[in-house]
Amino acid sequence: MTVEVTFWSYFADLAGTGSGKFEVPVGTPVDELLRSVYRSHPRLGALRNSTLVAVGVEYQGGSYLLQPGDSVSLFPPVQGG
Amino acid sequence: MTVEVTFWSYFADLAGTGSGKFEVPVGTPVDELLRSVYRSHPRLGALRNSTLVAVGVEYQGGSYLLQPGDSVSLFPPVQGG
Amino acid sequence: MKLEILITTDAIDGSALAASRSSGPGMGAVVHFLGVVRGSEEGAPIAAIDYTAFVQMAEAQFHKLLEEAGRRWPLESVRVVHRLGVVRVGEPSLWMEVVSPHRAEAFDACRWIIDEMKRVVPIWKRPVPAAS
Amino acid sequence: MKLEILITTDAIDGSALAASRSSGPGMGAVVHFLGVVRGSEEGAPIAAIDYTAFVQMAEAQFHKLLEEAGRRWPLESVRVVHRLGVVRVGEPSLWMEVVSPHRAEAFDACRWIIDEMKRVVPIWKRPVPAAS
Repeated sequence: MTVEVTFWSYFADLAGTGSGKFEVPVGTPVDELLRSVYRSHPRLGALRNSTLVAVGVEYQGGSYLLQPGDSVSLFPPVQGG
Repeated sequence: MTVEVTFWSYFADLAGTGSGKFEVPVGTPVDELLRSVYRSHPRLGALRNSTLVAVGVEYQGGSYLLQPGDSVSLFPPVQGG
Repeated sequence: MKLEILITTDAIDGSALAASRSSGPGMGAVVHFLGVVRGSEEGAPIAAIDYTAFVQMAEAQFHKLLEEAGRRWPLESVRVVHRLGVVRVGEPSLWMEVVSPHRAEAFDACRWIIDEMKRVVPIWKRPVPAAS
Repeated sequence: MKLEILITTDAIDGSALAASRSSGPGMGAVVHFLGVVRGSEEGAPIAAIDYTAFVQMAEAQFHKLLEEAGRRWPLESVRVVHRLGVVRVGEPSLWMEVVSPHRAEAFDACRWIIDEMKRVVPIWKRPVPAAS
């Protein structure tokens, strides 16, 4: 299946794009998707320790198993207020 | 000298008046003035443990020595807000 | 620190007061507190609270409190309005504004001022029972 | 509990928002917080902050936070407005209102929501340097 990954805030600048599409099998853990993302966008990989991951509008950990229709967001620490 | 004592809030109801004048020597401690007040207004004396005392616009303890021009206020615990 | 104290029988208009805030570039946080008269007092329904005060002393004690708050926290401005007379249920009796560089000190100072006010500022309340 | 969340590029009018408060007889305390853009960021003078957000997720995360606050404290109403886009120095980027029976829970809930917001609501800021 195709998973759309969106890069928010300065992650879009580092990736050189606001989003990307990645092919993974149904049930792939988020961690494995991220390895593909970081191969395509190594400047994001350098920030992996401070990266927040959401599937849809909820935060998810690396062990979340991706399902058809899931969209993934990667972003830096939030700073509202 | 004459000291004017003002009764605030329901202390005025208990005293039956908003204020009273008391004759004391210059340098009389507040505690001694209060004994005169309570002789005239025994219903106030019953509340002495929860009574707040001010001289002018400042709180004072019983050992404060009254000076000419001082005005004294007696009132129950405050409840603003 | 800017400091304003108003003890008044006029109704408190929190939004008009909020609109009159002056502003400096070092301000990051504004906290407003409104104390509103609730519909019951010690379990019994009430129509209003009638506030009285020893006004001159209340102003002096508020002034001391606000000055002390300004020594404890880096505040830019504190404004306090306390209403006297009959304040009906749902209407505010107290309005307070604290402005500071960061939010922690604005919240801390605002709470401290209210707590201390309830200890030292000579204002009293008398519940007005609801008409039966 | 009444709950309102608005994420908008429109300017925040704190006094208009305060005026639109609805009122119930159980309310005793209203706390407003305004977060205002300060004139410097990490020591350097700035003209503004440009806020961006993952809006759909920000709304969802705010909603979860406010619901959780309503479970932790007996709140009557929580309203939050966060501005996006370029917010100039001295203008508010965040407005929040918490209404509750007593002041302690209004203060506690308001601070908790702001602290949690800064942890989970996907909004980011970019300082706009002051023109030299």
